[in-house]
Amino acid sequence: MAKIDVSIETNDLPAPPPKHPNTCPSCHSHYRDDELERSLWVCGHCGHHFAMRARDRIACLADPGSFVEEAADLHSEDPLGFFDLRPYTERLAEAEMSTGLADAIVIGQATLDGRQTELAVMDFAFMGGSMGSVVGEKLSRACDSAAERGVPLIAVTSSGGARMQEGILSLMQLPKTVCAVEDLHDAGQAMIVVMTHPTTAGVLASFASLGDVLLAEPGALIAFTGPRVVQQTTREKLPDDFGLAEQNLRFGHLDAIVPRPELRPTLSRLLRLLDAPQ
Amino acid sequence: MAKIDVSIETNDLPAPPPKHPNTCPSCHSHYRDDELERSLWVCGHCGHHFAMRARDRIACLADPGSFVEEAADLHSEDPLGFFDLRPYTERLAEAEMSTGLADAIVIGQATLDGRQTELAVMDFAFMGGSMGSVVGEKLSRACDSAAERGVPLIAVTSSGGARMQEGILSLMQLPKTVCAVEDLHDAGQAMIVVMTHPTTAGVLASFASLGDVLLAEPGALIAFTGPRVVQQTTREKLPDDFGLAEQNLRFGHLDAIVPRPELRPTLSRLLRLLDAPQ
Amino acid sequence: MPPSEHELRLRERLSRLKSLPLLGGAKLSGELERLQRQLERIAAEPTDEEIWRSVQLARHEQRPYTLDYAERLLDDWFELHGDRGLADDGAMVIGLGKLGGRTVTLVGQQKGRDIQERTRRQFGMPYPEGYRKAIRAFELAERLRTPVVSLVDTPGAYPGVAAEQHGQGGAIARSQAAMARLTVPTVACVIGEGGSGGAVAIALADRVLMQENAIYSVISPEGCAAILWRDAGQAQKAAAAFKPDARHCLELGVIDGIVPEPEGGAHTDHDEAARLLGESLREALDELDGVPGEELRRRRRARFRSLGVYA
Amino acid sequence: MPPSEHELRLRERLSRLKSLPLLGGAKLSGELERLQRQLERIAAEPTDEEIWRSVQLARHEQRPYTLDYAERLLDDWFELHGDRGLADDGAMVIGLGKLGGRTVTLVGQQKGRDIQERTRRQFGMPYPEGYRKAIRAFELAERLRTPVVSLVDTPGAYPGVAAEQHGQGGAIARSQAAMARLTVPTVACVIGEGGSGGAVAIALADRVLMQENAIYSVISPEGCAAILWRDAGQAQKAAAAFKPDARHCLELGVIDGIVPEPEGGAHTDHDEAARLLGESLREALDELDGVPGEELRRRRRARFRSLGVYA
Ligand SMILES: [Zn+2]
Ligand SMILES: [Zn+2]
Repeated sequence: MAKIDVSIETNDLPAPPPKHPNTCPSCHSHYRDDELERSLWVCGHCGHHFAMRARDRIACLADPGSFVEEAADLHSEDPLGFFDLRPYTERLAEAEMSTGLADAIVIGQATLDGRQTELAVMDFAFMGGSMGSVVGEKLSRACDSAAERGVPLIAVTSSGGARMQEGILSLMQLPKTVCAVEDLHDAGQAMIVVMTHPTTAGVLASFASLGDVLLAEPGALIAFTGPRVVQQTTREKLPDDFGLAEQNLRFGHLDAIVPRPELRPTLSRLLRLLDAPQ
Repeated sequence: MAKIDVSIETNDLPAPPPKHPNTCPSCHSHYRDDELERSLWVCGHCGHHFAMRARDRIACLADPGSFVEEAADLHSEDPLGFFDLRPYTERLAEAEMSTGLADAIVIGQATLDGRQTELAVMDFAFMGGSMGSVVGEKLSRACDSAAERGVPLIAVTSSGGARMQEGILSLMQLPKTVCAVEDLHDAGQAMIVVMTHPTTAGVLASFASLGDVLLAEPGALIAFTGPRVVQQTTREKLPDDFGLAEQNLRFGHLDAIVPRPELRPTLSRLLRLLDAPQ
Repeated sequence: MPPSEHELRLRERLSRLKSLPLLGGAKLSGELERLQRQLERIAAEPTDEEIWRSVQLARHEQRPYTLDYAERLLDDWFELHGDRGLADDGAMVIGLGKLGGRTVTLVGQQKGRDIQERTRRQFGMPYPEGYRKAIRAFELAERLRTPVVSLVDTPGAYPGVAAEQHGQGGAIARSQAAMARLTVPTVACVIGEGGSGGAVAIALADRVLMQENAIYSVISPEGCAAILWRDAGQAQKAAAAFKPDARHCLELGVIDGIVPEPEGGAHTDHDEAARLLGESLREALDELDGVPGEELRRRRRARFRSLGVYA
Repeated sequence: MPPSEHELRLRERLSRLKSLPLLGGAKLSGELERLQRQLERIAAEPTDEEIWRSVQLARHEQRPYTLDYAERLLDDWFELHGDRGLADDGAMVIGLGKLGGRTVTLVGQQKGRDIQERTRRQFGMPYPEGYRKAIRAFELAERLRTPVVSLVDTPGAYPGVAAEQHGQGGAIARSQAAMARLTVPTVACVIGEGGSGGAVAIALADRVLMQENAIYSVISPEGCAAILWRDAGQAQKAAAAFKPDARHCLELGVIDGIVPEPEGGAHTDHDEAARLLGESLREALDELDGVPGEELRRRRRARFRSLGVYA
């Protein structure tokens, strides 16, 4: 038992893709692209929340035209010359090609219902939202930008954990982002975290858990160790809702579960609360 | 259920007295006074810790001749003109007569193995060690004396809870002593608490739990709500060691259980640790 | 009984207000009226029957609870959940909201209205998890620099096996300690039952208020009677002896002011009860405005450290 | 590979020391010898076999654990217990002791020597309760103004149903945050397995050291192999790829120094291993002496915020 590593869930995630990305894995309803977009990628039949790309998320949250991206050109290096079945550099290039993103997070300034904020939005499509040097650095810069501008940070997480191809440096993104959030807090600014499916391992065990307000989307897996590894390691029988947002709320780890259509008004309300003259 | 008060355990404590105070309630061994004194009031047969009077405790802990009592002449008033089956003033006078103490706590300066410290020792024999205005005030003054002299405070607790004859003012001794301990901490000084049988209700829910190091004597009842009230209120089946020091240690609420003969060397060690140049 | 210090202060303030040209208009004349009302109430020592009526009204099943006030008093009210450790205790409510344009962190005990909700909220008796949830809210308030409004309404902390195992005494102590450390303004109001350690756990505030018919006590009348008279039926006698009513608490310096209720009690008109409570809370916060955090903390501790009567 | 910055710094320091008149006598010449040894070790890039040997030695069943060091290094060692909430996690040890006359707060993971102790200590894998116990120790150290010494030795945080329900991820995050807030000097040393989040939870320190044969990694070699090669048997290959050994961690700037072990590994001579560790810890604490608390914290955060490689 002592020999099984437990902190990385990349292997568990994502669930095997359904036949078609527009088919609901829960009720098997099928949607056209424009239907999904109009419904904020929520299944109209069963309420399943489809994964949402970072740019779509930003478009849904930021006032039109208000988003000013920061640090867009940061790219991962390959500090270890890492090579498993394929070189890390090749995996990076492929992810960039397929997602149009330089790494698994997008940060920038925006307004939401006219209120200034900083956004940091992860994208699971880029190597499972894994946190390497670029994710850590950009999240940290988002903290600094929020602190300097005196506005709250909204972080939307989606991650399978640390990016193991960067070895120990990926682990160091945990304390790095923790320090960045502490600096943000010392500057008197708040962080609101929106955990989406999945938020696990290193991201959960660092900045994501340090939000002043922790929100989650319905059905999101939120776990340090995912169900498969827990099952394999301990042979315990898992509760039905093991690791889901709903269980996390019951056990006191979340402030609220917010269905996607209510997310924007909820964040708007929180920004009003955080904006008030003291 | 909502109507049953749960925070005062005076009624539960002490356990019905044995035939003779020198008879061990656990194994029924009987001792002469001088035997008990030599064994630090610990049953040589079964290890039961008899209740220990405040002055005896101080004599065991302080270097001979080093104890300088403080605030010895503080006496309770009777703010409510409280009268139950008998007037509170009469109960006070009787307690003073039978114990030779002005109230349920003795405080003062002392050295222990040559190291300066402040002692605050409760005495269960004075109205069940209940905390009224005098206990609260003297504990607070002990905090101030320790802070001013730059020495740690050692508090030995033994209490059935708040002194209800002083009404709401007895409850106010909880926040009062909490504030005193916070002032002590802000002055950079530590508090070591030794919980002896019983440490319950208001004392446990205030200064006693705020010690930097929490020690307890074996078998001491340490509970906010004692077993009888829990049983009556919830009809739950109680674990065998419900509320005892041993259960508290297991559940993470104590640093160590220290048998009485080891208490002085343990405190001496802790004073050495707290004394060290930083 | 000679006039209490508080009464003297009130009288002085009243005469000062009366001699002022009424430039402040409505606000000032409202103030006058309020003080006059308060004075009349305090002037008369409550009878044993009045004390017992407070006990009954404080526990009235239709009395407004914390969430009733949150919804009425706070704009953009947003409830937060969980202790970040083990549970989300339904007997303790925390959240953010705007009180007259000022964002505050609310902490309060919560009873249930029907039997299902009562069970879910343990009749307003928090577990240690509830006090840890409160501590989290205090720490959040400190970080966000919002004042804390604390509404006290509990028969006491929950008395159960798990509650003891999870450290009920320590949790109550640490909740008070967390409040003693705050450098943001804090106002507590007992809005129903202020039952013992479980109540004071969230009442170590810069200003402590009580609603007119709330009670604040070291033990319930029934518990006191059972212990001292060996007969829980003597509750009314016990209440008369230990005086848990607002007027006596004010007399003893335990609270700073009494919040008026609608005629007949808060349960008769939730909206009006909320309005009156909101007025008092805002006034208390206004008084604390501009006091530096360290000074707030120093005064808060000094206030509690002064409580007690001895010779 | 060109010499690393650390190597350059070492070389410079070495030549400075060599040119000094040896007034310091034994201490200085010991220093010289130590640096020389360290330099030799760093100069050579470890082979894949050497990396794998570190993995094996880091996990050696006779390797000294936290309590073995506490007993040998700390005068008046006094173990503290409990998280003040729910449990006393045996996989996390905290306590007070004197290291060379200076009281320190020790925090460290603890494996078990025999099967019974291993079970009791969950093979060194803490529950959230263990991390809360560590947080309590950090807060105690801040209050008592003692430095923190943190010894890292865990395969990872415990992966179980209750651990998840009790908030494993949040506990690890908050343990790091607690360290990031400290204004007392902090030194961490990986003394065996530094397994992922469960390890870094207590390693956000001013100085981070590793014993010569310790490993520090984002995932175990077996886990990495299972995920990337789809074959846990490829662990040796995985270790060679992600380089969890001390020399590579030093190279990457993740650690500040390597603590030498006795020839053959720490398990061959616990006393000597403790002596060498104690020397390094004291040296690290000496370096931090006199730095104001706020400055320590600022530098600590800046240090961790600088980690990462990107373009
Ligand atoms: Zn569906
Ligand atoms: Zn015996």
